Amino acid sequence: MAVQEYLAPATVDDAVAVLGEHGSAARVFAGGTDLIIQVRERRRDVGVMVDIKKIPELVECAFTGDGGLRIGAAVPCARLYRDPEVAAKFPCLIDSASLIGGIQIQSRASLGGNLCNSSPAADSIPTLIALGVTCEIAGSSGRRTVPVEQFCTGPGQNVLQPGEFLVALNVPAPGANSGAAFERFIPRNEMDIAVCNAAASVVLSADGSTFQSARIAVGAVAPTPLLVAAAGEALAGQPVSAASIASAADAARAAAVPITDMRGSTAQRKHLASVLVTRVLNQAVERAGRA
Amino acid sequence: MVMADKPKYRVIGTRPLRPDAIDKVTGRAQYGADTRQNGMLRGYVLRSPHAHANIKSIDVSKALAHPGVKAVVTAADFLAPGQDLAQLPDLTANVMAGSKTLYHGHAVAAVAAIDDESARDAAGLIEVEYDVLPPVLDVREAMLPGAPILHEAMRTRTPEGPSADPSNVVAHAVVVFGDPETAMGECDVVVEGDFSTRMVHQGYIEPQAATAMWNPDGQVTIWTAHQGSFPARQSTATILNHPISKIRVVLTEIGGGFGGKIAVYLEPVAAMLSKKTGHPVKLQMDRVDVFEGTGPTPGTSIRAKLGATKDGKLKAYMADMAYENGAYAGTAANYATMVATACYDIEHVRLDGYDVVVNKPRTQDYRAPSSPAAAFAMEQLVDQLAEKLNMDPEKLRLQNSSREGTRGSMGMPFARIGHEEIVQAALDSDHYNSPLEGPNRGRGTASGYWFNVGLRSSVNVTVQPDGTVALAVGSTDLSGTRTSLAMQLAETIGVEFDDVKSLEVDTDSVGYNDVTAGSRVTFGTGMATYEAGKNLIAAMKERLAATWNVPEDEIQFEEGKFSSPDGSKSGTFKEIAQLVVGRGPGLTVSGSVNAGFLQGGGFAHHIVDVEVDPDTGKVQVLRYTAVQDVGTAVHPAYVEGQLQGGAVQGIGWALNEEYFYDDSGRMLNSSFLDYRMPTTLDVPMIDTILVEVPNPLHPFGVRGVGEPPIVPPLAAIANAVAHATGVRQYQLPMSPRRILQTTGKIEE
Amino acid sequence: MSKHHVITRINGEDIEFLTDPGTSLLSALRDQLGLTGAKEGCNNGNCGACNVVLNGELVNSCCVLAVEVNGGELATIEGVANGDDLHPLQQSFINDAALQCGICTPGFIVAAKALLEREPDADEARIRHWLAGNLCRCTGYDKIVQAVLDAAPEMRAAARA
Amino acid sequence: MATVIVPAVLRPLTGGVTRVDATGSTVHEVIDDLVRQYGQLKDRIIDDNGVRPELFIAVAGQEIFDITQAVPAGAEVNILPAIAGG
Repeated sequence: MAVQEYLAPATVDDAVAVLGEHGSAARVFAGGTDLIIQVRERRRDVGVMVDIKKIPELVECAFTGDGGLRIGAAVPCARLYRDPEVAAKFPCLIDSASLIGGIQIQSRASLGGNLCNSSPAADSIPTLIALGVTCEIAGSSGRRTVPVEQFCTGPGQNVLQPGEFLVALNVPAPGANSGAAFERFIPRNEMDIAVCNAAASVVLSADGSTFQSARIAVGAVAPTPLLVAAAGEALAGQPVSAASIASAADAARAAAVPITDMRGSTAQRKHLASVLVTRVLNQAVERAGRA
Repeated sequence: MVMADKPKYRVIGTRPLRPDAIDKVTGRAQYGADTRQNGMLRGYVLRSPHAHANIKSIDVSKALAHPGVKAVVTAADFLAPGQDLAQLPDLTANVMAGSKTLYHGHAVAAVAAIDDESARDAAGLIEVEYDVLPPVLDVREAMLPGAPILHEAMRTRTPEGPSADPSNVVAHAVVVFGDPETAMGECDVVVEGDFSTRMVHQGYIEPQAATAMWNPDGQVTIWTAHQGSFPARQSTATILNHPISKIRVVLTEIGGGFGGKIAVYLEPVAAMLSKKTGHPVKLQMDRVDVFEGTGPTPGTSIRAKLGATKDGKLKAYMADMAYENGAYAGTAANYATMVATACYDIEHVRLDGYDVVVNKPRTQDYRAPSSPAAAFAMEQLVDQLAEKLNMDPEKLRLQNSSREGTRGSMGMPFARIGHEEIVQAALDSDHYNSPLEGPNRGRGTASGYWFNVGLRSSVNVTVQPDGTVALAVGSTDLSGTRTSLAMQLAETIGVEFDDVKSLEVDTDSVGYNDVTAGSRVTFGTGMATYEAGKNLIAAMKERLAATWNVPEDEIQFEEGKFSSPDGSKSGTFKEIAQLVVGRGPGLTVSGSVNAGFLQGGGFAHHIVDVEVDPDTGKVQVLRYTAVQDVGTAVHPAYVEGQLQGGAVQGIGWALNEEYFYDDSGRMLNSSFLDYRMPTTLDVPMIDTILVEVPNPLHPFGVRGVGEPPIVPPLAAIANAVAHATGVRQYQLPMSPRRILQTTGKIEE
Repeated sequence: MSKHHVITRINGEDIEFLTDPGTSLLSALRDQLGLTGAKEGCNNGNCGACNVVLNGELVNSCCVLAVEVNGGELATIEGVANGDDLHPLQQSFINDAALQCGICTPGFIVAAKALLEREPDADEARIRHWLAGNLCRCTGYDKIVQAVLDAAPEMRAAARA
Repeated sequence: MATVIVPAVLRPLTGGVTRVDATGSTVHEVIDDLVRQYGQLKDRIIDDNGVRPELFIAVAGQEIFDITQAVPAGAEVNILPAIAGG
C-alpha cells in the first residue's frame, strides 16, 4: 500500500493524537533516511508518514542546568558536530554522529531516528548506552523515561508502544576525570553498515591511575546493542593498564553472540569486539586524562 | 610521459576542453532515464524469484484488469512463427524467460501503465506458476556429472567433438604450444596455485533505461544509453523478428558501461509494449535490477603451474581455467586462453579453458573480460618464482618480457609492443625507488594485457559554409572519444580543434559501427576519421582544381594549407572551404574502415603500496602508480583518466566487491550499501606514467587504452599483501575477514 | 489519496506543484518539475548522484519526501551556474577532465560547492571525507579531488569579494 | 604450401587437429584445400560472399581482407574469431 498521507504536527500532543487516530498505519520520522527507503523497498508498510521536525521541542539541542545535554529526537547529526561546545564536551557523541551514512545522510539523520530504527549495528546506540543516556518517550498516557540500554528489544524492534514516540535523549553531564569514545569497524572507510562497533565511557581516579567505573557497550554482535556489565565490573577499582583493559575486552568478547551474514562472520565479530573495546577504552582513558 | 620515437603533432597530444562536458557539469545532459516523449507510458519488469525453475503458466488477466495498465508482455510475444517457448534463442530468453527461469532476477513479464506505481502494482498481480528446481551456483560443482542441468540440449564443445551427455560445460578450449608436460618436469623451479575470484559487477552509476515508440507503419524508434547503437539495433531486430530497416536507435548520453551495456535488456521489451499500446513506453531498471538482472563478470576457478630454469628463464605454464558464464553460453574462458601468457615469452604452454553455465545472471564483458582473473594467477606465480629465485620480480619480468615477434594471442606474433618499456619505466619510477618503511606494509607489482580490437567504423564529415567542420560519429562515446576523434580529424585536415564539432548521430545517419568495446573507438573510429579527412582533402582539391583552373593532382596540401604548383595561389583549409563550400554546394564525405581484429595489444604494469591492519585485517592502499603503453596519447588527460578509473575498479574487485548468494541462488547484497565499491576515502591519488610506443597499425600510432588498466590491480595488491603479511592470497576479495582467516587471527 | 500543494523556492525561483505524500523529492524534481540534473543511481541514499541542497544542507533528494520542501529553499545543479557563466567548480571539472561519462558529475559539483562554501580551505583529506557519499566508477576520483582543490582559491576570492 | 592454424571454435570440425598443411598460392586456394581435407569446414570460413563476418584471416601475422591475396610458401595462416571484448 502506498503512503496515503503526510502529516506534520506542530506539538507533541498533536503528534500523540495523530498516532492515536491512525494506529499502526502511522509511523513517525525525522530525517527519514531509514524509513523512507524501507517504505520504498516495501520492507515496511506505512500509510501515514508523521513528520516530527515541525515540533520545536524535538529539534532543540541544549545544555541542561547540571551540564548535561538534552537532544531533541529530530536533531540531525550534522548540527551536533557543528556545535563546538557539544563537540568539546561530548566527543564520543561526535564519533558516532560523524559517520552514520555519508555527509548527505548526516544532514538529515538524527540520533533519535537511529535509535528508533533499532538496528543491532546502529552506530549511535553503543555511544548512548556508554554515556548512560535516558530516553524521554511521549504517548497517550503521558511521558515516561527509559534507560537507553533497555530501549531496543530485537532487530528493528524497541519498547515504543502503539501511539508512543521518542521526544528527546537526555545525556548526563560527564563527571570529572571522565572520557568516552566510540569506534566501528567497516570494510571500506565510509558508507558501510558496521561489522562490529563499540563504545566505552570511563571515570578515573583523580591521579588517573585507576578506573573508578566504566560502561562498555558493543553493537552488531547480538540481536540488540549490548551493555556489557561484566566488562565494566572487570575495570571498577582496577589500575589503568593493558591487562585490565584486556580483561574488559575479553568480557566483551564473551558477551558477544554474533551471527554470520554477508557483512561479517561470527568468529570475525567476536574477534573485533575484543579489538574495538580495547581501542575505545584506550581512547576513553586518553580523553579522561585530557579532560 | 616517456617518449619513444614519436613524430611531432599539432593537435594530438594537447589537452583541449571537451565541448560535451558543459551540458554534463550544468545538469542539462540527457541520459537514458531523462528521455521524455508525449503520451509516454512507464513500464515495469517482473523478475523471477527463483534461480532455477520451469515456468508452467503465466496468468496476466488480473494485471490487465488493473485500472492504470495498458499492456502486458511475456516471452510468448517474441516467438517467431512456429517456434515454441523452449526453442527461444538464448538472446531472447535472457531478455524474457521462455520455458525456464535460470537465475534469480530473470525477467519473466513486463507491464506498461500510466505511471510507475500502477505498473509496479500490476506486475505484482501477474500469477506465474513455477516448478522450482535445485540451482547450481559453483563453477566447479556445475562441471561435475550429476549436477543439475540448466540446458538439456547443451553438449560440451571439445576439440574431439561434442560431448555425449547433457552438460553445464559450454566448451572446453585447449591451447597447446610446445611440450608443456615434459618441459615442466625439466624445470629447476616450479610454483603453483589454486586461485578463485568471485562474480563482480561493472558498477556503472546509471541503471539501464530505454524508451521505444512503435509507429503504426512498423517504424520503431528507440532512445537508449547503450554501448553500440548498431549492435543494439541488430539484437533488437532479431528478438522482435523485425527488419533492421524499420528500427532506428538514437543514443542518449551514457552513464558508464565498461562492457555491461553491450547486451540488450529493455529495448525489445519497450518496443513490444509500445507496439501493443500505440504509446511511447519507457523502461528503467532500479539498482536491484542492475545487480540481479544484467551481466556481471564471471567468477573463476584457475589452477595454474609455472616453471622456470634456475637463471630465471620462464619455460612452462599450465593452467586449468573455469569461468562462470551465468545462465547462457558465453566465451569468457575462450578469451582467457588468448591472454593468459601474453606478457611473457614462454615456449611451452597448455591452457584448458572451461566456459560453464550456472544459475546466475548471464555474464557480460567487464573491461578486458577474463584477463584480470588470469593475471591474478599468473602474476602471483611470477612473484613467488622471483622469491624462490631470489630475484627482483621486475627483473624477472623484464628478462622474460614479450616483444615484437613473440607469440601472442592465438599464436599470432606480436607487432611492435611496449611491455619491456613499461616495466623499465616502473623500475626507473620515483615510486619504485622510494623506500617503503614501517610495519605491516608491502609493495606489489603486476603486469596485464588486453588484445584490443579494431573492427568496423564509419563517420561522416560535413563542411560548414564558414569553413568549420561537423564530425558525425556512430560510436558510443563512453569517456570523451568525441574529443579524441575531433582531435584526429583536426590533425588530419590541418585545422584548429575548435573548428571541429563532433556529435553522436543515430543509426540512419551514418554507416555501420561495431560496438564501443575492445578499447577500439579512438583506434578504429579514429582510423575511419583519418580516412574521412583524407577523402575530404581530395574532395576539396577536386573543387579547387575547377576554381583555380589547375590540375587536381598538382595541388599540394601541407600543414593545413592548399597551394597551387607555382605557389601563386594558396589558402588555409578554412579559407578554401569558405570559397568552395561557402559559395558552392554543400560538401559531406564519409570515412569507413575495417580496422581488423587484433589491434596489436595493450600492456599495463602497476605498482602498489599497502598497509594491512593486523588486528582487523583491513588493507589500506597507501600509494598507487599505473604505467601503460598507450601508443600515442591523443588527449593525455583522458588517457590518464582511463588508467585511474581502471585501477580503482581493480582495487574494488581486489578488496571488497563480490556477489554474495544464499543457498537458493538469491543475491543478498544487490545495493550500493553492501556491494562495496571504493569511495573517495578508500583510494589515494592514482599516479600515471604514459609510455608512448606508437602502434604501427594506426596513422597516428594510437593504441587502445581503456581496458588494460583493470588487469594488473588484483595481482599487484595480492603481491603487496603477501609482502606485508608473509601470507599469499589465493581467493578474492581480500576482504578484512579473508585476511584475518588467512593470517590465522580467526578460525572459521 | 489527497495530493499536497507544495510552495517552495528552487534556485531562487518560486515554484508551486502538487505531489502525492509518498513521492520522493528526486522523482518530483525529475518527473514533475523537469529538473533532470539530479540523477537516480541507487534510490536508497548510497551514491550521491541525486544531491541537492535543502535549506542550506547537502542531502540525497531520494531520501527526502517532496512534501517536506514546502516553505523551504532548494538548490539544484541547474542553479549552480550564473546564467551562461559557469561556476568555478564547473569550469575546474572541465579544465581538469574530472568527468568521463558525467552521470555522477552534478552530484559531485553540488556536494563540493556545499563544502567549499562552508569550509573554503578544505584540504584533500577533508574533501575526500565530504565526498565519500558520492560514488564515481569512471574516474577513480583523482581528477575530481584535484578539480575541487583547484576551484577553492577562486571560490575563496569570490567569497571575499 | 601453407600451414593453417585452426581456431578453437572450429577444431571440433577437424577432429581436434590444430595445424593443417594446405596447398595453394592464394588465401582462397589454401582455404579450398583445407575444406577438401575437412568437408565439415565448407562455408564455415569462406562462403559465396567472402570471409564470414564472425571470422578474420591473417597471413604471416598480417590481417587480410582480400582472399585473392598471395600466400608465400611456408607461411602460417591464422583464422581468428572476431570477438569484441568490453
